[in-house]
Amino acid sequence: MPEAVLDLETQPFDTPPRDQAVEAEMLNVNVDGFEGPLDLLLMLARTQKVDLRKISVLQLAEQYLAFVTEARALRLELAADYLVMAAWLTWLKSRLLLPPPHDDGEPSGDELAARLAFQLERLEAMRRAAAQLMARDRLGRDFFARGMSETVTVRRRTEWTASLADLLRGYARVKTRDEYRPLLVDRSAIFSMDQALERLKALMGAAIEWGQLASFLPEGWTLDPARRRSAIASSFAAALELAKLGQVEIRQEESFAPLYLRAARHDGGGQ
Amino acid sequence: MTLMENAEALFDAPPPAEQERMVEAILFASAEPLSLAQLGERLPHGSDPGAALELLRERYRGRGVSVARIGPGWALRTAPDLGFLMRREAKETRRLSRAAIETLAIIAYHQPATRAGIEEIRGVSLSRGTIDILLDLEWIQLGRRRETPGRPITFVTTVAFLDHFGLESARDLPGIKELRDAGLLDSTPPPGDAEEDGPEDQDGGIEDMFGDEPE
Amino acid sequence: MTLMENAEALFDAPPPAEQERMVEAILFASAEPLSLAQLGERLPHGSDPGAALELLRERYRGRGVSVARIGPGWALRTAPDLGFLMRREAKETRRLSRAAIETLAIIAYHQPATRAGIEEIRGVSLSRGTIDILLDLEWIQLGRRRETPGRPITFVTTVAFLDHFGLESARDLPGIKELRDAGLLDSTPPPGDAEEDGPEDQDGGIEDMFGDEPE
Repeated sequence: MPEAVLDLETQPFDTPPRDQAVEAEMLNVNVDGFEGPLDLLLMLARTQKVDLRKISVLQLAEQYLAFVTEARALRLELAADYLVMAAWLTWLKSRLLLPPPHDDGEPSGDELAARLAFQLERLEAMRRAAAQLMARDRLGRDFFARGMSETVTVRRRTEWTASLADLLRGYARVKTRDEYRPLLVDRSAIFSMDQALERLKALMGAAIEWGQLASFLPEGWTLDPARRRSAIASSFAAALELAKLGQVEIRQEESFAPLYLRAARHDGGGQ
Repeated sequence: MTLMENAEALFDAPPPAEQERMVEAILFASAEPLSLAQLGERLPHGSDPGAALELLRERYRGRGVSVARIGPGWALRTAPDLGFLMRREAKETRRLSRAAIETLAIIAYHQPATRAGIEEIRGVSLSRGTIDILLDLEWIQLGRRRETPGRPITFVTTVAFLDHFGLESARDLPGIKELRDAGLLDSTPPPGDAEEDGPEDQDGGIEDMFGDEPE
Repeated sequence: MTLMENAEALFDAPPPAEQERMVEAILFASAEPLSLAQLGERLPHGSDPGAALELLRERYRGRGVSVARIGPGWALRTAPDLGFLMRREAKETRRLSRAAIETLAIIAYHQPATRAGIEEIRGVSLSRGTIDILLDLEWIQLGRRRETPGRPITFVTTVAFLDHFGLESARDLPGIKELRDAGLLDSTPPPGDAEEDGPEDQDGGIEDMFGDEPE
């Protein structure tokens, strides 16, 4: 980071700018040091040595365009937003130079220039405010809270804490866990044939009425689509197996209709 | 107040000097600032925490430790002019990036501030982690969503922020009045001649921003 | 003592009242009791820590806080007779476990949430202690039973939860996209991932399960 150029904590905005030749050189060297076109514009504006409110936006536009031209001549990579700003300033310049068109409903060149000057002034103001804020006496550096953490240990109580950042990160972690997962067969989403057999056998003892296959799925396996699919597949296979053993009856009205199961009746009532 | 409560108050409330001692001990033992309401809860029934606190503030005036107002609360803090003696207590503070410092200032002066608002002022997009760092320091927290399209979330500063920077309230931010008067906390340039000082009352947003008085 | 040191001492030592303030601030900020020698090291050259401490002890006599001798050192302590006021301060602060934070986050975003729902999202079963801690903290409470088979109980967050996390309402919690934008999520979504928007999940099953969206 080109601290010398950017460190506003040591350079209030009404400080006269350094030698312009030095600054011009810095501009050449430090394209990457600027935090975007607005930052660069603010730097250029300071070279005008006037109150930001009295700045010549036309001159500023020219300074900026000259900078961009020079940077390109030096084959420096300029990020797209610098070029967008250049295009906008070229347009602004033309609007400032040409006589105002008939009322076309768009803001005039002067209004746009005032808007830009305002943005620069506001950014500068915020930087000064930030510097003033950081220069204040600060807790733990200039003034202190009590050093010892407790006075009386009459009744110890554990207080659990968590910050909002912890909470948000916790949620983010849970919701994106899948994104990180390496490509592995996810065993936790597979309901095995053995599990299904065991479960169905246990349930079928009491299943006197017809019940949909889906209603026999275990809790926790019905909502997540992957788990549900696995549970249905293994339960279906298990049902076939049990039917073969004569323990359950399976009914389906037509192709792709829901499957119904019930315990096999040995009085011959099955189909 | 019933007769019963009245009587209780009469018999139970300790004399003012004793209440002052109690407030002193409670503030001394607490790491975080405590509001008058919190002090009241801990004092015996019928006490007047406001009056006790006033006595205590008077007593600590000019001492090595003083009673500081922090947002809605009060806490004991060492006098800033003695900071040089405490160097060995000073914790290594994380050096904040310029982006984080500016973002913090923008949130503090423009709160409640949206991400888009911060980006507009800085003219660059907010990099990953900047907000994260400030949340982690507990200097900012989520505010109300702004009732504009998309209901963007907003950020506001916390009591810990006030405590860290020794501020009584967000109204006491350095230079905030001048910035407001100059229209620099508005989202658009002052109407008409930019050199004219904006009228006092045009900053509805700011009033809104600091709507809640401490206490 | 050389002539040089002597002269320095004459010019530099602050007046006794100032030395007293300094001792007060140093003892207040120190994490452990300090001996006279340690106080002497921290005070400006030529100070008399013994005399300053004596003045301070005198000043704090009978106050809510007093200067106590602890082994070879000195420390500020709340007056023993006020211990009854301090009970709440005798606490130990510990960070919540990751499981508890994740569970709390899921309840906050998906409330009312059932135990099975939480387990499904976290992909692990919920230990009893986790819910107990959150209930104990009064950050969650029991909600309505869900009208599904088994009528499982649900959990919702409380006002104390909002207070602790500085939230206006649970609706103000940022969505996944906002978290990502704020840099709280390090990963970028895999290409074609449709799930971009926050608490609302694309997965119909999840929506069903949790019924009411936080919106």
